[in-house]
Amino acid sequence: MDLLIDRFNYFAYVVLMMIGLHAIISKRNLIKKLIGMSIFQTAIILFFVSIGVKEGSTIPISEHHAEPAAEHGAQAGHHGEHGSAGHTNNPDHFANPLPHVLMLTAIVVGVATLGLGLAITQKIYRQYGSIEEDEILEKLRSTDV
Amino acid sequence: MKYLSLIIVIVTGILLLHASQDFPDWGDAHSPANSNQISQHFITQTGEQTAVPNFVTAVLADYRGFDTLFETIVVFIAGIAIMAVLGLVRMDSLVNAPDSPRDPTDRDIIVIQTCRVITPVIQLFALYVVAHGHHSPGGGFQGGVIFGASLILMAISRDLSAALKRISARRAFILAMVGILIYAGIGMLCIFMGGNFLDYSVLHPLLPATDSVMARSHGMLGVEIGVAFTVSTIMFAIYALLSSGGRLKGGL
Amino acid sequence: MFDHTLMLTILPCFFAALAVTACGLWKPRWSLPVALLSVGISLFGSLAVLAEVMTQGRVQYFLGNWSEPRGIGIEFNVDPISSLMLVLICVVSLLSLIYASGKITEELPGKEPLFYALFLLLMGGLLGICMTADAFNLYVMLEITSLTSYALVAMGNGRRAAFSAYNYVIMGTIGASFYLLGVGYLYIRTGSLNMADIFRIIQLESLQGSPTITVAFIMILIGMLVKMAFFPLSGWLPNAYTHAPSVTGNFVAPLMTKVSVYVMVRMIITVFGIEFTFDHLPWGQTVVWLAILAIVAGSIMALGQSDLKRMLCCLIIAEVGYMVGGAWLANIHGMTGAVFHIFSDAAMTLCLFLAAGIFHHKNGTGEIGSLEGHFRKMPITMAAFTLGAFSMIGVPPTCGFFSKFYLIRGGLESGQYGYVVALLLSSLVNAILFFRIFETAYFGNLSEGHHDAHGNDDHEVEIDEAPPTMLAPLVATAAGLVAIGLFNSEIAGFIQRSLTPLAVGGTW
Amino acid sequence: MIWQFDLIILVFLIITAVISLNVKDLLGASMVFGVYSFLICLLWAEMAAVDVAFTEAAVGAGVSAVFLIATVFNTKRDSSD
Repeated sequence: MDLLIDRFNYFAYVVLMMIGLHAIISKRNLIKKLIGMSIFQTAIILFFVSIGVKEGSTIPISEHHAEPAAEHGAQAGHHGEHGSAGHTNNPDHFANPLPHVLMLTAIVVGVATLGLGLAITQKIYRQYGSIEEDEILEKLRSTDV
Repeated sequence: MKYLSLIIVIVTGILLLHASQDFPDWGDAHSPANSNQISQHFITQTGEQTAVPNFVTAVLADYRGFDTLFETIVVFIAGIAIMAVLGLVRMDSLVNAPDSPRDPTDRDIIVIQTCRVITPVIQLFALYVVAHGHHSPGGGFQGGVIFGASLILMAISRDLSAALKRISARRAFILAMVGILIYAGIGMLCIFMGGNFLDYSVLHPLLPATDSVMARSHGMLGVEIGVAFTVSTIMFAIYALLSSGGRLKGGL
Repeated sequence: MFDHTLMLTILPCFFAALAVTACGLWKPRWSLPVALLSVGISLFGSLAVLAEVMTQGRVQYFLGNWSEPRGIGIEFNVDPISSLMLVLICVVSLLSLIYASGKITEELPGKEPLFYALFLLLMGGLLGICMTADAFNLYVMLEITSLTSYALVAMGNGRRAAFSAYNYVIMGTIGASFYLLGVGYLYIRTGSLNMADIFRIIQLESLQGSPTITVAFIMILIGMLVKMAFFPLSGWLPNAYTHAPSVTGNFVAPLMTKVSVYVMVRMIITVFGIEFTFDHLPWGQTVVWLAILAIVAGSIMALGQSDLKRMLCCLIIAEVGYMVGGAWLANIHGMTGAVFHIFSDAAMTLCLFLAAGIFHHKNGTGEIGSLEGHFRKMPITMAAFTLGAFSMIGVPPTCGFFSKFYLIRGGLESGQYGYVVALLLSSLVNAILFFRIFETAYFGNLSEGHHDAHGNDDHEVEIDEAPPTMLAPLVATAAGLVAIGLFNSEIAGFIQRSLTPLAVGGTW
Repeated sequence: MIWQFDLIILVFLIITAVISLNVKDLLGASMVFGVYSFLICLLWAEMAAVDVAFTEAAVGAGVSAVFLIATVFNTKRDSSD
């Protein structure tokens, strides 16, 4: 039971990923396949983000310093010196930023792939008049004969 | 096919579950990934090395800035790839933006007027997100997507040609290229100033009243603006191409 | 010395892709010169990198100058194998670009700038894969190459191009996602993304027995096997490469699968180390047997094809089996042979695809039966095609012979006689396949009415060669086949400089 | 992180994933996919990944769903599975 509470995020990601993978392989509708592909990718993102979680930590942004944003430019040199002399953040208080950065990239890559997949789907629809895999294969076979 | 896929899925699932027994607990601050010196370095040293309070922005745009450059290029690739795939419009004829405004009576006036009011607010918020990415969640991607979404909203609430009249597909691609050029250009500038590619710290002689730490911060702002240009315009271009089946006419 | 040679190699592609897109909006005619210029610069850069690696052993570059602590930024690290890959990619790009310049207006009218832009981006992505020393950066580069190659395949106007491309998208995404998942598994246990750093942490904390690392290895391996079209996962390849526009096929076919093999080799030697791969994993033998299966299956599928390009695609599947099997023989000769075969296979695939493209261009069909009398009609093209075929069969002094020599030596050394037999068998099948084509092309009668446009005369066949822009790359590739063969010991010695016990973390 | 919250969202996530893959109306599937993205965005926010949540809200729940709907509009609305 302890194991379950500690790890359920990792179990859930496996479940989601398998739902996505199953949809990619077994669905016949091309758009459904792409939705499955997106779910598959978000499952991996869920895995990565879960890695970076720390119990009792906060968002990976350090507390704002006293000066507002607008003064940064003017106090540039000043800030640089003081930043280094200031306090150091305790790593345990902030979530691990690295997985977040990686996943921003992965999300953008995912939407790019989805967009391209949808464009190809539209082209297929223009050529075959269908977005069902079995109907398309049927049409391909009939043109071969 | 269904059974084959079930078998594949179950085997893979068991394999992955098997490994997850070996994982550190969820939320463990001392797991190898969280206690590694690299991620600790990002938390403890970012303020000192780059003067950016948002670690994610600092890592995204500076430490791993090269990834982000290519992420931007991926977005750009998606744009030109979709144009190449749907391919009903020649590239050099994009300038003749087709003008066939839809009959205004089939659009609800309340929807149009509401969208007209909130679009500038969304766009202003997008600019804020881009500019304030150093201090709060956000940055070039998020702001860019929001800006693109405002254009998409315009296209949905009125029609595609109304949005294309404001920013044609040709102009969208030009701005996308400008965005990447800003990003990669800042990187090249770093080489010319004697540093490595994307080493913003050497830019400080060019920027007034900065040292090498603040130069990094400003360099990041520059590349975020480049990212925002590319992402916002390409998102809109992709929508315009997908919704009109590549014809850039009609649409949703 | 100028220390940005790596940037000189990779950046021109991306800047030129932007410039070419801009040309598309204003002056489409300029897009070809710009593309050629940038590929030329990249080639120059890659040769400079090669020279530097020859003297110094490796070239490192820290993006953004983040070098300490290791792995904080993105690192480029080029060792002998990757420097050879860079040169290979640039040369293949240059040759297929020259070939494409003559054919593209016919195949993709109105889309030339888009094609060149995607071409350059794909080339840049491939260069990035070979340079990077960061596991996640490799994923980003992989996605760049995937997205561009999907688009390049789907661009074609053929009826099947789009549907093949769709399957390519699905399989490619699964492959890349499995790779990403594997990187995640490595990250959760080691906390690092830098390849050398991951290796160091695995050794330091002796994580070799950890199931997470094993699953990470399996996931990365499966991802790469999907990408390289290893036999049971290879369904997408023949369709995608056959129905793609030929200008695309000539570039994608020689490089994409080979770069995936390179990534697998890189993962084995740099990230996991050979000690982990071959000693801690009990199923190394299984992979060799799967490779044997792939070789046999690829050869059998090739026997059943009547379309030349499709047959070559099936042979690619068999060749992938050679390389994977060779890498898993667990000795230095097998690994050298596998890496050497990356280069020779890229060269011979390019040669054969270029020739097949020329035949298709002249005859309007890819059927093998349409090649009748081509030895008289196109002597130069057929000579180059013969050289490529000889290399595929393994006739000295072409490079195919030497890579097989190393692979067989490795196979004998590790007692994998099944693999050796499969190699010889597949050479035999290749011989049968190509001699069938030679027979048609040499003895077949041209005047049987197949080509009334070209061969009206019964006795005197006019020589009807392809235009020089298509012929020159073909001849250059054929010469390259012999050149790689003649310099085989130098190249193999250079490859082995990356396979020293220090570099691969263990003794062979 | 709040694990109770996390658990509830995960259960909903799995439910919406299954629904969006099994609805026969593709427009409905796209909408449910938007819901899925929004839930996963909540999950990121709960796990302190605010930047990822922001991106997911804009990209996943916003733009991807619109792309899907645009494609459904240009192709067919009903699906065999």
